[in-house]
Amino acid sequence: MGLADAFTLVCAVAGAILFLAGTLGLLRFPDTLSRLHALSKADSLGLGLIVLGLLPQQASLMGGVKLICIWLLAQLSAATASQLIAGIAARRKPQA
Amino acid sequence: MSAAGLLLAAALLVPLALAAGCLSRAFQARVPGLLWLAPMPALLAAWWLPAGTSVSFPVPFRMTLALDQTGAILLGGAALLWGAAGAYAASYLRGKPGLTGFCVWWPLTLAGSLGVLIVADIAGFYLLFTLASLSAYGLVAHEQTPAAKRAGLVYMVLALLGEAFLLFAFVMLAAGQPDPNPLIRDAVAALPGSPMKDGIVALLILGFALKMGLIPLHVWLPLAHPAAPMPASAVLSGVLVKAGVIGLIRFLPFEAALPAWGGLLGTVGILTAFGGAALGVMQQRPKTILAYSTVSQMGLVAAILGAGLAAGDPSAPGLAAYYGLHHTLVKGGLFLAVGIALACGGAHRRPVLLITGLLALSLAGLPLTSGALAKLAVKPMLGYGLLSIAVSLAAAGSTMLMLHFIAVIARETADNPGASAPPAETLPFLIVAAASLVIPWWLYPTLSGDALASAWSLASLWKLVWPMMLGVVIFMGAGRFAGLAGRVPEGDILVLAERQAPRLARMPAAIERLDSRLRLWSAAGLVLLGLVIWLGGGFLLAA
Amino acid sequence: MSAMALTSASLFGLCGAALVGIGLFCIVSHPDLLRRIIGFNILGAGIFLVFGAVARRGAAMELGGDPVPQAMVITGIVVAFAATALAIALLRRLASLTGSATFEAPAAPPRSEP
Amino acid sequence: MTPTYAATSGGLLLVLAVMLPAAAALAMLVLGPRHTRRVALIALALGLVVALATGLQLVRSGTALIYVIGNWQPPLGIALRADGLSVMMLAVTAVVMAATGLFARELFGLDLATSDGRLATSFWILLMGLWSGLNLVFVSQDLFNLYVALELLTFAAVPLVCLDGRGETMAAALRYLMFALLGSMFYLLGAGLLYGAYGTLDIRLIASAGQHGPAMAIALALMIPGLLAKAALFPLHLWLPPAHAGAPAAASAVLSALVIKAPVFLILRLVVDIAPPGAAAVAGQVLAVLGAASILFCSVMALRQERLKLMIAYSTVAQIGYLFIVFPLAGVGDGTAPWGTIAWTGGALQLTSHALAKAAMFMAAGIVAEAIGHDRIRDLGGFGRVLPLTATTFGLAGLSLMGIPPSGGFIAKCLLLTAAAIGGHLWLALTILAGGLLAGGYVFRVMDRALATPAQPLLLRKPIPLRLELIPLVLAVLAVGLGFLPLAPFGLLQIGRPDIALVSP
Amino acid sequence: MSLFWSISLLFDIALVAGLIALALHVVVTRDGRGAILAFIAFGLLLGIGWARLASVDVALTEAAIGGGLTGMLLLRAHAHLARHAAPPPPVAPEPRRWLVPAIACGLVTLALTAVVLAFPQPAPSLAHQAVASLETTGLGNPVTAVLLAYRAIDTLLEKIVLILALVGVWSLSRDAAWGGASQLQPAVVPEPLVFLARVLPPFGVLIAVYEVWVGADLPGGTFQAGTILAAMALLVMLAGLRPAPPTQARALRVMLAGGPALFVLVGFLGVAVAQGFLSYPEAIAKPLIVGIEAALTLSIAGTLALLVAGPPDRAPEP
Repeated sequence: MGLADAFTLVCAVAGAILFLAGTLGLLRFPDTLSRLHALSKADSLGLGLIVLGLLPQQASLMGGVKLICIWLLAQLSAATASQLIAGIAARRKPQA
Repeated sequence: MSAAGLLLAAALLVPLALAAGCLSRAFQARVPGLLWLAPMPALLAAWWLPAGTSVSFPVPFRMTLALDQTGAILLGGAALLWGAAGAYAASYLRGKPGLTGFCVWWPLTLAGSLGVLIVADIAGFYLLFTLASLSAYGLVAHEQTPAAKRAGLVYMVLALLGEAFLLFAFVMLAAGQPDPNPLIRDAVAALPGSPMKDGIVALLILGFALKMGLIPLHVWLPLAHPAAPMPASAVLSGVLVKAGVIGLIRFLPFEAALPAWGGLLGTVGILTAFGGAALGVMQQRPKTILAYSTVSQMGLVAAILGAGLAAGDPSAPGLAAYYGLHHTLVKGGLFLAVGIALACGGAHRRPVLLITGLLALSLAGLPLTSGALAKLAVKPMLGYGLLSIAVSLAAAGSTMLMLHFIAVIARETADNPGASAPPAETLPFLIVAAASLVIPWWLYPTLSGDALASAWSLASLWKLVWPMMLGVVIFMGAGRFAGLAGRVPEGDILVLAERQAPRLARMPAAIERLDSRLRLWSAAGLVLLGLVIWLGGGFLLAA
Repeated sequence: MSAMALTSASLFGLCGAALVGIGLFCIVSHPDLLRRIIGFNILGAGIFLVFGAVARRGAAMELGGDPVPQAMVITGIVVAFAATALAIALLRRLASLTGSATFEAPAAPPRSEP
Repeated sequence: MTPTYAATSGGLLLVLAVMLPAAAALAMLVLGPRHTRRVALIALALGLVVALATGLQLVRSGTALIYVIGNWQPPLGIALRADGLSVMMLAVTAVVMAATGLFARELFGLDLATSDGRLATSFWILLMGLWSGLNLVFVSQDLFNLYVALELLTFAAVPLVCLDGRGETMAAALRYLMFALLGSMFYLLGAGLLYGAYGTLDIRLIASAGQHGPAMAIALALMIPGLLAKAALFPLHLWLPPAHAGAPAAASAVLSALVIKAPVFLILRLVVDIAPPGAAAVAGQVLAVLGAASILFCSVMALRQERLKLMIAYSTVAQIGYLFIVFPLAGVGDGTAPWGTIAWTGGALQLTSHALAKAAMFMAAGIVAEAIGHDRIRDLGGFGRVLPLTATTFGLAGLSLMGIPPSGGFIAKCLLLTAAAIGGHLWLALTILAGGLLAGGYVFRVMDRALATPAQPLLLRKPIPLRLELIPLVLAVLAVGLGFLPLAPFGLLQIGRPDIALVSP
Repeated sequence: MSLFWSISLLFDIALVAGLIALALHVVVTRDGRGAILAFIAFGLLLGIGWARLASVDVALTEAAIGGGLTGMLLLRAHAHLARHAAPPPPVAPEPRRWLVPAIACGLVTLALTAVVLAFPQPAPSLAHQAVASLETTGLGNPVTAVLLAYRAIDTLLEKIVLILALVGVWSLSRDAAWGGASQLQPAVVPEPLVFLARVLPPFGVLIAVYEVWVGADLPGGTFQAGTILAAMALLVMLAGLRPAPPTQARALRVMLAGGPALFVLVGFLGVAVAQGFLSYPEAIAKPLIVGIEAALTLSIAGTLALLVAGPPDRAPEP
């Protein structure tokens, strides 16, 4: 197991733990906004860590670029989705 | 195709062409005037063509027509009655509603009823028999009254039932033959050796008995025949029931004796002869009485055929046909007579009633009439046993019934205003009446084998007269018919059956309920799963 | 590797069998039409997994699976989507027209004519 | 290794039969509503020519026509194959399609405002899709390809049902779609199991396999009921009556005459060509029981209907039953060749004559509904007076359904009855007879109304052109004309049957 | 190796358990919206399952169509039904109602289980033949070879199925709206969605082109690319950046029919210059196939997007 592999392992495990924490937050937190907060924060970071960890494993430069693209796209969609959900939650609240 | 063959084919095709002509609006108006012409080729064929003339239609029309003596006798009588009734109808129905429909059904029924007398192959027979049965519905239900509708419904149900019996019988009959559509003759020759013999004969008798109106399958007849307009009643009662007679003649193996089946047919025939007369006496309408008389007379024909079948007597068909000819002309004449009599009054009434009475008593066997000849001709074949006596007693019943008929018709026409039937109606009636008196004399020697003179002999006269006298005595003695009249509704046991109808109607309702339940989504889904499991289990077990 | 492929194929095959059962149950017995349509998709997924198991078992020639059933599954997924789309379009139209999302109407009443 | 299929000359005709309508549908989509009808009529004419040429080619060569698509031999590729039965189906389809096309042209022509509109344009495109699917069902040799064909049928048939856009037809269409999909799913699952067991979906290759395991049993047990659901055999007929009764007349004609025949055809191929003898015998028995139940039950239901089109729809379910009692009558599964028997010919004739007669009947009912404004049987008294040709059509088609001579239906029932009598299947014989009686009942009900004299004469809402009435009449006359075929097994139906399986795979 | 073995087996088992649990949840939950969300999760999970079955092509298709587009369809339908249809009367969960179907479905599952476990050993496979014939097609991805060469007629006719489905959906419109466009854009478009719809589509188009291009040799291809394009188109229309096109537009119809039409044309070209219908001349097989794929991708994208959009509900502009 080389240095690169060790780096991958550490990053991936850390990413997985963040995912787990995010999921726990989703299940346990009381209201929509805080759930969303836990989920998006943990997921963005978790995915980032995993992608980071996988980078040394890529044989070609192209593969690395693809991985980073994936992370960026996930960031984009996660941000939008969070915005949308938060918007709906905010609109509902005053009426409730 | 020879000229003779063409004429035979024309007997079938001309009426069909006439029916087709009704599709053209321009031609429609002329059809009623041509109705009398439709049976003329058949009449000519019966008159001129020698027995044994046959013609096969070209492929793909698989049909063979053949004329034999039996067929010719019935064909001649039937064609004559059709022609006369056609002429009568043209006058009788002029200006009444539904004439066009009548002009379609009339030639179709005509083609079917004449065709069955000359067709020689099984499929062709079934085709023409069906044509006659189904088209006759149009005549029965023509008047669209509730009674006519009910009669039409009952007629249709039983006719289709009869078709089903016959189809099954024919299919089994043809199953053993090399040709898928054998000649009737060949198939019947092989019948006694068939493993399905009893089933076939039973189905044949059931199917044809329905058409002839043998008790207890007669229920449609007293409803249907009176419901039709007068000329249609004449041919329904005079000709159409003969489709059953010719069926029995053609399909039962008279060369080989079938004692059990012959005995059964004979017994049913005798019972029908008595039953028809007994039930008829309790009726009040002239046409219904005549219908019951037809039932009774067909019973006699069945008795003749039954005796022939039991003894293996090949002469039975000819004699039955001779009796049938007599009945065709007389019964047809009587129905026309009812129409004429109802239209006549005053001075015109008496001669009509006279001829009517003569015809009526001819049915009972009045000496010197066709009835007498017919009864004399069949006597030798019936022997001198129980059957012979029974037939003679049936003649007593006929006498009684006919006297009742004469009394009723006289009563019904008593108050008619002084008028006369139009000559276009009277003339056909007179022709039929005359033919009924003349033609049997002409045929008697060939069929009975006796000289004409024998029919004059004292012994013969006595044979005829004693049952008639008995009939007269019963009629006079039991003057209490007035009390009985109307006791039995038209269609007797059918009425009892109809009372059970609500109970029967519950089943379709139950089926409907089941259907609506099965058509629920969840039920259908479950059934589908069940089918998968059923088939899967079956396949695994079979593997 | 091949033994592993077999085990995993069987596992997903069994999963497919289970999904078929679940999907069928949903289709047959769920009262809600939309849910039945989802049931169809679950049933389809189960069937496709059976195909997938068959494909995986046929792994050979350095291929992860037999390409023929895989291609069939792709075709099947697209057809299933089209079916879902048509069913949903019908359901939406039905709801707009009649105000209810069920087809268990009693026998169709006679047409009302002007 | 010898190839499984050797392409024969004229095989390309089979491709044309499938692709021509599909290409026409694409062309309609591109060219737009204004040209739809013209494209459809050209395609119908060409399709008729292709069907005719296929028939001629088959008769001339005396062997089945084969085409290997893209020259990729099965099991990897797909072969098309048409034997006598397939070619007969192609021909019947082409005839009914052509008649439907002409009928629809006249019917839509009655109302100029809608003749290029939603209903007409969708109808033409869907009709072409239907035709493509039908032809593919009759010629394909690959079970997955057949699945695609079945889906083509479903997707074309379902929207046809609800073209008039009423709520109740939407419900009927949705019900049809969902049940047909359920059937497709079962079929697809069975196909998957067969692929898992045999590594191919080619009918001939599967038939030639020596050994059959449980996969075959379960696959057949899934596929046959799945197809039955699409064929709407009792008791799986929940969707048919409302769907066929609710569709526009031209669509009902095709749906009832042809579309439900496709799954029946496939069941026939599964049972006769693929199933091992033991399973085939079991399937034959089960199918015959269901067929007989269908005849009796749904004929009674037809008798009870108050609307003409519903009555005809129930009659369809009943008539389909006759096709399923063929299995034991033809001796399927007892080791003999069923296609030489009279029952096989009877079944084929029943298929054909019912297709023609039922199409004619639905078209006639459509004319009645169009002209009078409703189709309540009770209130149709005297329609024979105002629409004599339509009443004649109904009567002639009815003759064939009842099995009254001379008609194709009569010959079919006569042959089936003969087979039942010879084989000693008394209960089937009685079913056939009872079915004929009940059919007589429901046809009679309508004819009685047609001939009745109503108190108030019926008035036509709009004039019906003669050409519109003539089209169903021609179909009905054809159905009756089939009655002049010889009463013997057809040679045509046997072409290409014996070599359905390879002698040495 | 055995550790890897058992870890991957454990992962598979967990995946399968998750799938079954989600499916059960879809069936039993009372909450209609929850069922749909669970189904979307199910679709994504299933995509992973397909990847585990070494069918990356299928995995991509399933995730995109099974989870994504179907989910969108279902959610829109749910919202529509909530507005327009009375909720169905609640049915009491009596055992009688569900026990018999459950037993029947269980039996079917049982039979399938038996068959799956009893499949013959060694498994029959067409992998050899598929690979052996790859050369003639010039392709590298056997799945694409099956879809566009060996069983090309399936693919072609399946396109016709899609088009029929689309015509069927269109035929459900009101007569007045026939030929018009469907209304996808909600009354209020949230700002973030508009942002996403502006940013994402270029990436989507790029990925789609890439998919078609590599699909010849690597996993991916016309279906996956078409689905991505469809998703982009829907996003743009939902965000209101571009209205949905009227269905009578000639350009749209040419795009929809173009792919299959080209397919048919090339097919018949094969009769003239190659070995029959849908056979490609060996020299130019690959360019032909990629060309067909490109045209098909556009058709599929249009068809899928319009299927999700549903029947037109605005009258066409004259």
